[in-house]
Amino acid sequence: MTYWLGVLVQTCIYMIAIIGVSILSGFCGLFTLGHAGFMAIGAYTSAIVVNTFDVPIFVGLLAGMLLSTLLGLLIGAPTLRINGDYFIIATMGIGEAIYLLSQYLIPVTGGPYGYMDFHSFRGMEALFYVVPILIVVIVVTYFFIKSKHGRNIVALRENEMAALTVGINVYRYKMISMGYSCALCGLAGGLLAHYMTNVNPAMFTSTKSNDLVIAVVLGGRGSLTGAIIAAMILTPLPELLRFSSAQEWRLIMYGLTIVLVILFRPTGLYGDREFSISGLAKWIKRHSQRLMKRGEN
Amino acid sequence: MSTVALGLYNVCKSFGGLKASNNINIEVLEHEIYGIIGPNGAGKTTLFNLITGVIAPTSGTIRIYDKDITNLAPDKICGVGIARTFQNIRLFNAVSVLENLMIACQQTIHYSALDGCLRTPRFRREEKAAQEKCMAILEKFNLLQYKDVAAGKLPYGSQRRVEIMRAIMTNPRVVLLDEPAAGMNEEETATLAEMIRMLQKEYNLTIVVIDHHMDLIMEICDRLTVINFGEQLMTGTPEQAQSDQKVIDAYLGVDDE
Amino acid sequence: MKKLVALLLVLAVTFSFIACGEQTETEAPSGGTNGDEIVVGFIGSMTGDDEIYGYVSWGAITMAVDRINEAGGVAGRQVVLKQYDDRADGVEAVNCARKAILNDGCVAIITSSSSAGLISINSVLEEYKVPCIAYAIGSELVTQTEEGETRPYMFRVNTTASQCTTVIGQYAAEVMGLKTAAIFYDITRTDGADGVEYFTKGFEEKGGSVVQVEAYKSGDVDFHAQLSALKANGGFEAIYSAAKYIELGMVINQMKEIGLETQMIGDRSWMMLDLFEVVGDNLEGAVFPSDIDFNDEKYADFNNEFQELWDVHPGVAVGTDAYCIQDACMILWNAIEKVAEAGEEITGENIRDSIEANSQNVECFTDTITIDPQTHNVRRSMGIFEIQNQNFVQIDSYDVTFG
Amino acid sequence: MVLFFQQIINALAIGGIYALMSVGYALIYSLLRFTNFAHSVAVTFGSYAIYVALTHITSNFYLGLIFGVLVGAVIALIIELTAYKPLLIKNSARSSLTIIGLGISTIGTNMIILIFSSRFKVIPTDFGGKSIQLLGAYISVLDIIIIAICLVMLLGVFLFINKTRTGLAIRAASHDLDSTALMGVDVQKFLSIIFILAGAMAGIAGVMLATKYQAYPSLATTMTNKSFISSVVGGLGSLGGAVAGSFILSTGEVMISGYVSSELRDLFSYGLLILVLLVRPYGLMGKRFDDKA
Repeated sequence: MTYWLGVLVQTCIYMIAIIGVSILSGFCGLFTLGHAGFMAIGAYTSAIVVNTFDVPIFVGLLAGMLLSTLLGLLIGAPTLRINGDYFIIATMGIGEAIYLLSQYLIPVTGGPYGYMDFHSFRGMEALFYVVPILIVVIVVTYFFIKSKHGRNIVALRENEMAALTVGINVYRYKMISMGYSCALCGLAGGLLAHYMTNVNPAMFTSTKSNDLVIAVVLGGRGSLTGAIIAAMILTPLPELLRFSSAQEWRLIMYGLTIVLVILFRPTGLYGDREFSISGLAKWIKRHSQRLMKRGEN
Repeated sequence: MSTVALGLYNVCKSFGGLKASNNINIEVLEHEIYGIIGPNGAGKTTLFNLITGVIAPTSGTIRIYDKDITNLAPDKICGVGIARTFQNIRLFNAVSVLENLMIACQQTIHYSALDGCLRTPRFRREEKAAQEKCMAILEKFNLLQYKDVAAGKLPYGSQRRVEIMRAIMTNPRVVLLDEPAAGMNEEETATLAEMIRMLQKEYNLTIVVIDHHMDLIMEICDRLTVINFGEQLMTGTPEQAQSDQKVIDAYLGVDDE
Repeated sequence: MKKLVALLLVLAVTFSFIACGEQTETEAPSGGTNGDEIVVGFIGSMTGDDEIYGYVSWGAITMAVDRINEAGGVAGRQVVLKQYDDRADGVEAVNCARKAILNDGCVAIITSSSSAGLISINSVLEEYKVPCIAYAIGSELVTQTEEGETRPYMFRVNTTASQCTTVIGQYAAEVMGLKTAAIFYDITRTDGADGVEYFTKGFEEKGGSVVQVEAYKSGDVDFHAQLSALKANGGFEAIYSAAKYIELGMVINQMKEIGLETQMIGDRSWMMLDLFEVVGDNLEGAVFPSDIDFNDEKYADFNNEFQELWDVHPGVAVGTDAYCIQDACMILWNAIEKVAEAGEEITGENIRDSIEANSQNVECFTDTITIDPQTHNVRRSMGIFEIQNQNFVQIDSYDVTFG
Repeated sequence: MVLFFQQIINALAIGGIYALMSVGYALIYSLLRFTNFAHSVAVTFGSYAIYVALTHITSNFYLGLIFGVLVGAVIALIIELTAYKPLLIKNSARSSLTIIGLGISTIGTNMIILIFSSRFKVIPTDFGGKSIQLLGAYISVLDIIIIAICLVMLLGVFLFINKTRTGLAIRAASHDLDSTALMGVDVQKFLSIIFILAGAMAGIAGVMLATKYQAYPSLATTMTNKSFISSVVGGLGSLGGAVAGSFILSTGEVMISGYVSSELRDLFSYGLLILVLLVRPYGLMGKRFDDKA
């Protein structure tokens, strides 16, 4: 499993988490700064289940997804009633609380040592798990967004009052998007655990939560393609910058990219459009006409 | 005597000391176009908020046909067949006009999240049916060319009409229109009146309209109620309202002798 | 449906680009040397909060490599040093390890990134059979799995927490005659948890008893609450704390602020030059163990050379990393020499076997070191130091067996 | 009994610093309804300003403090003019403001690391460890100064907001930014005033943190998160709430780690946050911003 394939596996794993967060923060408009905590839950559950019950990895992943969704809904139930800014700080609190619990419960999670030596991916096995799962996640999420439930989530982001009057149970759909995002983050966490062969609290700090939501904003709120492309750019970015000599400028460049994109392209890379061949064809036609016109005069 | 579609029985609402609505009694008959008029701040929109459950009345009951909906949550109100538009337009701006209407159909579309994710035949059937319904109404009001335009980018008049169409899409029995003619000139108000009358006939609805465009109300309303400072001045036909002294005083103001 | 197909098309195109990007680099043989160079990888945290650790270690390893190259290289071959920044993050450490071994053909890696990083890179080391020497990291689990098997490709040149902290625990009870002690530890660091486990083990073996344990989280700045509680409950003659670099100064000063006077017992991380810049003379009489004493005159010219090159004293903030990394290098050079003498090709696999087999009584920078073939841990001497008028004075020394 | 009194002193000292930061944050939230994550940059620059002042410019702590306040205010103003103002003019979504705040805090912290390296810096003052005894409890001289300056600053802000004309304009703007602008109030000017005020308070907090502990790049981030929590507990946007929340949080933290167990302390602060939000979704003194039809 070479270096670039390793980066590819990581990109896929974080793409799954970013797609999950884009459902909650992009489509549903509820910003979260604690979803790395749900990745941690997915990772620890999957590792512990696979290690203690000696079941195949995908059973562990399912268990991780389930518990992460359950906890997401449990925590979401009360906090989803409060308005946006309180919700952001509440999720920050949740992320930190999960980080502290994973440090403190040494018998369960191995605390600062981390949880290790469980059955994990060997060599190329990671790719055979991660890429198919990613494809399924993209297809299912795309269908979900284009279905009535996806439309309802976008409706409550656009105008909660109007959504109520067309009969949308706003609270229920906020819970659905919270559950959906926690499921995908749990799944991504599980995959990361088996790829890294160990789980450590330091892998799920608040900076990771911020990176997830920043990717969604840069990619474009309410666009699945935007989330995918943001993941494809932002995850390998630290690796690409590794080739540059100025290492210490890496984090400053990362912060600068965020500021510049928000200032000059607030709707993010892809706004809320989805990539399509027809869209591409129209774009090419428009540009070619402009070129021809310039050619004539 | 035709049945009562929407009934408000001694409904009161007070914010602290202020009595926004004081003992309102209105009975809207089925398939009637009923007007509620009054000067600004008379408590008209508060009435709509009471009916649609956005705010709960201090006392009194609200019924639709025979069902008591006094303290029903806003998203349940749509289930009992009441749809509404807003004084300041509340469309799903970033989403296309067709999607706005499709969202409104969500109540009549029946498939689970799982069907949606796996695109089962049931999903395709329901979506196609809803899409056809929306395309039909768009065509009827020749807004089809705006089908894929983001709702927020439409001209003001068209946005008003899309909001009304969105209300219709929830298969309501009673439609509440909150100042539909606000900001419209003579000619637009006329086409709007025409549209409301045609909708009422086409979908045999009961319509309640709030406005202070007297010409719109006079033209399309069968009966109306005049409200001033939360008090119910009179109820009757538009002609009675024009000749009623109390209404004239309220509107033209009484020169205190 | 059309849109979805397009979406997957974009994905396929981009992934193939990344995948094919990888093809071009496969010709670098994994772990082999190409001709007259030995490529060694250094993984450290060059950016972020722990930037100072990376900076000092990088300075030290560069000096070690330059020195050996001037002396004709190792077994006649020049050593090429490559730097990788993992920001003390496990996920990035794995990428660094893969890049080092596959893209740049490193035959050995020297690192002391976070314990999470060290454990994570094991899978890569085992996959491509390249050895790694860790320095200045005490956690047992770096060289042992939880079930106690030794990690084949991981070695260590400094004493483990169980060796070092148990000794100071025994020393406190036996030599210093202390009967009761309290512990103040960081729950988010392995050396915090190790400190509680092994200090208690050593202390109680020799008749002492730990009466109170209080904790804090790295990143905390205010310890008045815990310290006041410790002071109020009392009942201890000494406090053991493995507080590290940023927190240590604050803990000691805040103890002075609330009038908590007691014998302090520390951890190897206390051996740092600018400790007194922060604590002044609040730590007089404190006792702590350390493998290395950077005030020893045999390091004088190394310290000056380091100061000139990197305009900071090697013992600053980080303490003994700069010296410990020299030992790691010397163990590596010795192992490579033995491989060359045996006439074998210098590959990761051979170097690993040589480190395991030939690291008996190797004359290193700070001590004569032996690496135990079974546990990959180390046998060396270790000193007990006491702080006297803002200086470290060695008051005892131990020969550490393979604890 | 002595322990209890000692813990109260500890709580007051930390609470004071939390209050300085959360009042600044609440001021900005009351006007603009968004979480200013770049607030920690002003605090960090404040800490390093006092370090630079006392090592190079002056030896008087109070001059250094003033320098710290100026640097904090200037940094906050720069952040407002370069990042927040263009977004506010374009009336972009609140979430963009929050995310750009995260970006700026990454830039700020790493610039400090680049300039000063991540090694901690000690502030050369003569307070070190000196403390006086009161009823058996030890109160460090520095804590007294911190509590005094915090109270003075908070009092000053309250008077400014409640008694002066500018304060009136700011309070009006916090109810409805647009209508205040319609009244001929130069809202942009007041936004800058608010950021300068919040920056100044952040500067003081930074100076206090650095002097009391040590200056290092990520010192401010953890403390600023705690100040967010205090402001939310007290009720977002209400200044009184921010102060109350700060002292509730600091007292709770001190008592939990003093009497219960210090491992659980931070779990307590996040638990308190979520508990308060369940019981009173708008915090103790928060204003309800309901969306009426």
